[in-house]
Amino acid sequence: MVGPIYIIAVALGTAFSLGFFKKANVKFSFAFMLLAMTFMTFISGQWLYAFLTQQQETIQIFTAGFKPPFSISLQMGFYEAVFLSIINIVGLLSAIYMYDKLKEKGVQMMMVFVLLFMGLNVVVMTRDIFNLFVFLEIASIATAGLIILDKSANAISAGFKYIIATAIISGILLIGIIAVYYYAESLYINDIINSNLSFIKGGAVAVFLILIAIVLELKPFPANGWALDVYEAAHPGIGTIVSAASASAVIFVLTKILPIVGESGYYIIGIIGIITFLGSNLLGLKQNTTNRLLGYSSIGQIGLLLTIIGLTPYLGDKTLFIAFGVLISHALAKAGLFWLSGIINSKNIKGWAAIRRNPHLLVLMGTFIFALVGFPPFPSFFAKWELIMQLANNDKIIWLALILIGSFIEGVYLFRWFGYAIKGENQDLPEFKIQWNKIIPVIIFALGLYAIGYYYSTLTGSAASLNYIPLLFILFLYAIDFLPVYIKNTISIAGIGYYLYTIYPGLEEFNLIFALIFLAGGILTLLAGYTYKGKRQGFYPLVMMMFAGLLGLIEANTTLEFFFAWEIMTIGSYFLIIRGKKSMTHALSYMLFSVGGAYLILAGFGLAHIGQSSYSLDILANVQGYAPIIFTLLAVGFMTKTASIGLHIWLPGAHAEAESDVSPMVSAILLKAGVFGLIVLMLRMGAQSFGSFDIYYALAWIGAITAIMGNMMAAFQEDAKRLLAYSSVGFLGYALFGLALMSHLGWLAAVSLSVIHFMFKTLLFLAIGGVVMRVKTKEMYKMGGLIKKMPFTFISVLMGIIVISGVPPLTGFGGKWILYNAVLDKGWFLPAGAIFFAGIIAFLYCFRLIHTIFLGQLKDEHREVKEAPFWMLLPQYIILGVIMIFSAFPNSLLKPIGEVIMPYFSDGALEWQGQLAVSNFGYWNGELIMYIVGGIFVIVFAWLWFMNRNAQKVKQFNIGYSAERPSLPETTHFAYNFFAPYKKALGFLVSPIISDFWEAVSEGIHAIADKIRRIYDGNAQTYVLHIIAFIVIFYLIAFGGSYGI
Amino acid sequence: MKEDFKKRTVISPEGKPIEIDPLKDYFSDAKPKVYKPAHPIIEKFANWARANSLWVLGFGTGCGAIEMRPLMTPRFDAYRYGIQWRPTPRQASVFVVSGYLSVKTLKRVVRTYEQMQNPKFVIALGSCTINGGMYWDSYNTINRLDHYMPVDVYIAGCMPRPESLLAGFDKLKTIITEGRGEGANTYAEKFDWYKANQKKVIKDWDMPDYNW
Amino acid sequence: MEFKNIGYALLTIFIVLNYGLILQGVVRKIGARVGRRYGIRWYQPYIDIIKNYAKRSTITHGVMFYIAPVFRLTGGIGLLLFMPVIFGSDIFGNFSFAGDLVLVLYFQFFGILGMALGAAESGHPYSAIGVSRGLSQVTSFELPLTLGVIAIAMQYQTLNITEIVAAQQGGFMNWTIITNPFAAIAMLIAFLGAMGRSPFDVVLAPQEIPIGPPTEFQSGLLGVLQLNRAIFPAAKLILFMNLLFGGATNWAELILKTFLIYMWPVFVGTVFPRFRVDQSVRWFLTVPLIIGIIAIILI
Amino acid sequence: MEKFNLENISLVIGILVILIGLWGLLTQKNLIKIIIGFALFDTGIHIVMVSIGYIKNGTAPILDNAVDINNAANAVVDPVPQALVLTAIVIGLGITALMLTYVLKMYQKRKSLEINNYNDLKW
Repeated sequence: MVGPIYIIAVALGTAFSLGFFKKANVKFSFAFMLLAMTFMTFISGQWLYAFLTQQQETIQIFTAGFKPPFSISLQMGFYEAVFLSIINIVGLLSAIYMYDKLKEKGVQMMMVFVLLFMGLNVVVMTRDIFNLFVFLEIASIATAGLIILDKSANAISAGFKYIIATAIISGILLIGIIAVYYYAESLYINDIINSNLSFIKGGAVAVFLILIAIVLELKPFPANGWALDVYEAAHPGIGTIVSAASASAVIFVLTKILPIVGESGYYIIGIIGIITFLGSNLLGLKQNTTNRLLGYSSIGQIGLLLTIIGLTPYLGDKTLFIAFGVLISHALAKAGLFWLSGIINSKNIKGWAAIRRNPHLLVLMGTFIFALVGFPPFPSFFAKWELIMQLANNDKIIWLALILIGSFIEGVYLFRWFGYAIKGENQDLPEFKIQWNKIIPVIIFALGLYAIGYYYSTLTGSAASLNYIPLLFILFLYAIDFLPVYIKNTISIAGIGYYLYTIYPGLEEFNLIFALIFLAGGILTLLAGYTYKGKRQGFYPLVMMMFAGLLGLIEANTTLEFFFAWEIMTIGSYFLIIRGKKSMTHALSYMLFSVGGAYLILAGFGLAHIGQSSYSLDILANVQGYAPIIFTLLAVGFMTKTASIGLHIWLPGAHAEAESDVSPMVSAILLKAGVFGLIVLMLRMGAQSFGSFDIYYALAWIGAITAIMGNMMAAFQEDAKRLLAYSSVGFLGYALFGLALMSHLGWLAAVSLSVIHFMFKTLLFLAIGGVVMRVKTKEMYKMGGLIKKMPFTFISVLMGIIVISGVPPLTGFGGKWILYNAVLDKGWFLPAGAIFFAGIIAFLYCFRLIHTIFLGQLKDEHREVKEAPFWMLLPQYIILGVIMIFSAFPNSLLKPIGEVIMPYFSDGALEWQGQLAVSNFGYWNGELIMYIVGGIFVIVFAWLWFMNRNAQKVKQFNIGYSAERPSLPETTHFAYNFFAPYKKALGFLVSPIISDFWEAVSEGIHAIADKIRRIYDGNAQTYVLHIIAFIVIFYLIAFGGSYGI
Repeated sequence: MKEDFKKRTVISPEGKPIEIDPLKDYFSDAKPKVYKPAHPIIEKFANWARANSLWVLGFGTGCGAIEMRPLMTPRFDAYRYGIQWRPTPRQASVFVVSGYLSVKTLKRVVRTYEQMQNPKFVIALGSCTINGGMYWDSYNTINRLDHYMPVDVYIAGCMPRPESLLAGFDKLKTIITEGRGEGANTYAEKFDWYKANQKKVIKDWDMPDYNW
Repeated sequence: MEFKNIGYALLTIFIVLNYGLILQGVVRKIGARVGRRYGIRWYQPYIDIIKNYAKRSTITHGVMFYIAPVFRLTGGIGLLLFMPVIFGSDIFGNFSFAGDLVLVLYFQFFGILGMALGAAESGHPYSAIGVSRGLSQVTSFELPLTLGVIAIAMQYQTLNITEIVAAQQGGFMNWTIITNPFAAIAMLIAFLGAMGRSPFDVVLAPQEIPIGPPTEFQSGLLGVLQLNRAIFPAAKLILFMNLLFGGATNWAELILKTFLIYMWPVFVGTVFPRFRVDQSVRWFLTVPLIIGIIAIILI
Repeated sequence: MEKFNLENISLVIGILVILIGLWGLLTQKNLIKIIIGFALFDTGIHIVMVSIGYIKNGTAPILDNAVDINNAANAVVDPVPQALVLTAIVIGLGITALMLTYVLKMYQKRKSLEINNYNDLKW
């Protein structure tokens, strides 16, 4: 095996010999340098491999043949190997990436480049504290040397700030080192550790100085303006090195130093870390400059790492797992993003819209962004999961909360940026071309993230059972993305169908019901996909990702599986939503609510895990304290998906702007995930209250208010799909209310309403989607009279709205009837009154929907509109058939659901006598009602037909119009602001208080961020002042009350 | 012709231009039909009902309109004779044209008359509808209403008092019960003649021949 | 269910239809008398219906337009038949075994929605405006009504109308209006809205939007609607009689009680002019709602 | 007068030089003066280092006749800080040189030595 010392030898040798090459021979020099970098990578990789596969012992290398402290010693252990591998791979790929720049600047730059990595390598390996200083300085100087080679004035002034700041920091470090030497009389780290300096009066200060200097090298908030400027101005390749390689090295140094400080150092590191994490991410909110934003994010991630290191005493042996997961995700993702930024060449994040010219680049960018925020299947996901679990287990609730808040804020700006990339405006976009040397490193890192993510999941004990088969299927679909739609559609349907077939025997109870909703619904909505022509790039992997997530929820047995599936589903649905038109802001708010909700769920699972050894979902059934809080956290988390009032503002836009066949997926199917979550939660946790305050009663009210507000807002929409979206909000309010009743009938109502909602909302969204496809507008008042052009669609919508409104004889009434009985059983009358009020308000939007689109006056432009495509109609009519069966034979739907609920709630179950349902209060015979109503209808119709069989058909303007006649369909169609008087009377109820509230929160935070970031005034002296102030403040914190850190 | 009724080209959502001819596309151009009376026994019963359920559409063209209102008041109370007011031509069976008709108004009157359902009856109120009355030589009013639509009952006077109106309604009832109230069929039978008359005075004819 | 039920049902429909028509005539007569007129003949509604059926021509705007009256009448007849009309009578219990109070409450909307759809197909803006107003008003008076119904259902621990009536037997002191006055008042105020008479006649509003939704209906189509205008209010009266006033054990009692109940909206309607739509909507959500909430709290 | 011995005096002077350097670094607006401030700061550190390694009455850490080999550890000043100082001086030199290069480049770009002219990047 090649000794690690050769890394230094090779690097130095290369750097010197490069000087002999002539400038003309730049290509050769580059190859030479690359060879050296490869060799360095090879050495570190070789050691890593040895540590991983063989029982390799940690080795010490003594220079000059003496043992320390009389010589400088290097150490090569497992961790060193890991860090060196990361650093050297980053270095190698950076070199490839920066080929143009290196070639342009010639051998000088190559020399500096190699020296920089030599410095970082030694920094990792050395066990001598002064040697550490020297090589840190070499690295700093080399970095500054790289920056100065840039032409732009900004880069140079940033470099100047950088070198001033690092010089001051190294001065502090030097003082610290000499002081430590004074007390410990050794520069060998192991000796210093043994001398327990923290307990000596001056020694503590000495150690503090070293510690703070190393921390300052990590650019803690707010003493980091100098680094931000470098990130912003320097070549992205340099940004990568500073962010990924240098930071990794210094983090490693910190872990080396910490034993010197002793236990008490962790505390201060933790505080610095969390402040950095929160502060840096907060300020990131206001950034529009790509590289500066990445800088803030980098610093934030390092802050998180510091926090994790600071929390070591609580995380125990998981620390390494967590820290490394965060670090590797950060290093790879940040490097990837910096490199991408070099390809796209857009200073402003809005310019990133250019990236979508190449969808594969978009996939890469997405990979990095999701890895940074901590989505599965990336290592950061598992790390974050472990972190939260451990923190909860140790009762570190505040830390847990702060970390989640910080992560959330990071998600905000990262996803905003990503949103611009996918959906930003298409104007004045920078041109870019992709060079192979630039793209290959990016691809390698993206693949690396997946690979390490997979590897990580095998390390997480409880993640071993994660089901990767659906994800492989997604990968397969991505691979065949070049095929036409109908092939991919067929494959997708077959895939879902086959999967359903395989898992069907194992399903029972609620899992079965929801599996059918998710998967059968998936098949139905996918049928509509045959309508589309061409390739529909990227659609199918995303759809499958959402369904894979939904499936995962069904199959989940552990909290980790559940959360994993939840996040996968979120990713899939996010992309589906953002595919729609004008969907940027909606997708962002969807994502933010989802991420926020997911963090609440994570926190809930974490708290539930306290004192438990298993991760089974059943731990929710016997949580050890915090029960109401856990319940609330999880319930609110799930309610972000069911879009309960207050958390609903993402929904209307997201659903309305989605494509025709995506809307039913996200509205009819996806929302049920929240319901499923609530069911899982409530079944296990049972009744919960804060003292005497019953949480379920609050949920019932939330459900009721959601229903009223959702329905009322639906009534005031002009946009058909928005109307349907709000209708979903309202309907899930009923479901929530039903669940909150916690009785047999309540659950029967909730579950059957969920099933019914799935059916009619799919029906309606497909029908309206078909209309929108034909008339190319969603504004209802621009349509009208389409019944004559699209009669089949009309029938769908007609049946759909009859079901929504709950009018007998169709199946919607069943839900209403059960709900009535449930309420009487339970005794919550006031929220019940509100629920039924909401039910009546549903009439408003139902009528509006069908009237303004299908009835009234046909418009000029639509005189030649055709019926919706066959493949849109087919699923609708399948659903219609099922609805009719359920309507005539309600027990075919309700009885099985009732049996599922029976084991949990047996009181007050319905008694079935054929199709006659009997409750404690009343009875209902759906079949008979169908016959009676049908019979009367037929008789009356026959009578009318007999009387008026030869009625004269007239056209749309043949109306009694006060002796005048209409002149334009537009002015005759009463549609715009249809419920104007109602709005006048009750419109104040739907004034956008909630969106105003969220907007105010968002604006407030942004304003604060904007104020705070003014401390970075761009002056090197200010930055130095920050550094000094930082030292002083943390000195006071460390030595404030007591003596010693 | 009004701008809105001229032919126009619009662009369909698919981007195809569509030719719109409002008069053809938005109005039914079917001709009125003659409806044969049913079997005499049924017809007699029906006529009794028609006579006793006179749903009035008042067309207040001139000063005569003011004389109709008192019929609803306690003093005259036409309701007791089965006379009721109806706000829409679709449901009314008696069309009361009250007073002089300018050419412009005639157009509206014709349209309204045609929108009523067979059988329908017309009461012309005041001298102006008989011979033009004090407007007999006006350049802009028509003189005889029954050149333009079949009139069942004329009520003379300038203006006729409500009592005369009641008498007129009474007369109409008699006509209907006797089965002579076939104005609608007459109109359909002599449709061409009526149209010719109407078009003679209405120069800017911009509607289909029959307004359903 | 046997075939004789159908015969009984037809008998009920026949009786109620006639009763409804006469009631209509009589009520208008009363209205006229209040205005010091003679008013129409009491049998005028019959003549009007015959007249409309005797119209020879009909126009139609489309399928929905054509079958809207069918929906409407089906709604009316269904509402009637899903209730026990005469308490304790097998013959006039009709199809009340098919569903309970909830069915009746929701079945009201069957006709309303069907009619709304047909009216809208006529393309007449007044129809759509009328529907918009009607639905707006329905939402607001349903709230006190629902609260009242819940209160009553809790009072009698059942949703079965027959049982509710049975519980009120044995003297007027057992009637809901006495035993549960707040619920009854809330429901009776909601009843004003349900009957659509002044001041809540925002839907038809002849002077503003010439009779609103049915503005395009004529001839036989209008005739079907008129049949419904006879049956539907009668059915609603019977519902409220059953819920609040102890039901009826024979037709005489039914006629007396429903007639007196009908006087309530008639008197109110004679005295008050029409509300604006928004006023009406708001009004139902003030006093009646508060009464309804009191009824709920007092359960 | 124990405190006024050589190493303490040099230590205090060293710290004073550090502070003066910092003061210059923070208050001067001229880039060159800032660099001079840094150089002072650096030099101060070097003085501090040397004074920390000084052993009273010790001689230079060269093993020759002047030092008894057996008692060398007590007789000579600690050699390590001196070695460190040498390295530190070299590094300081490197940094200073680099800073000056930067200033040169900056001056070429903007023709200004005023630090406030280089605040374009901020926030």
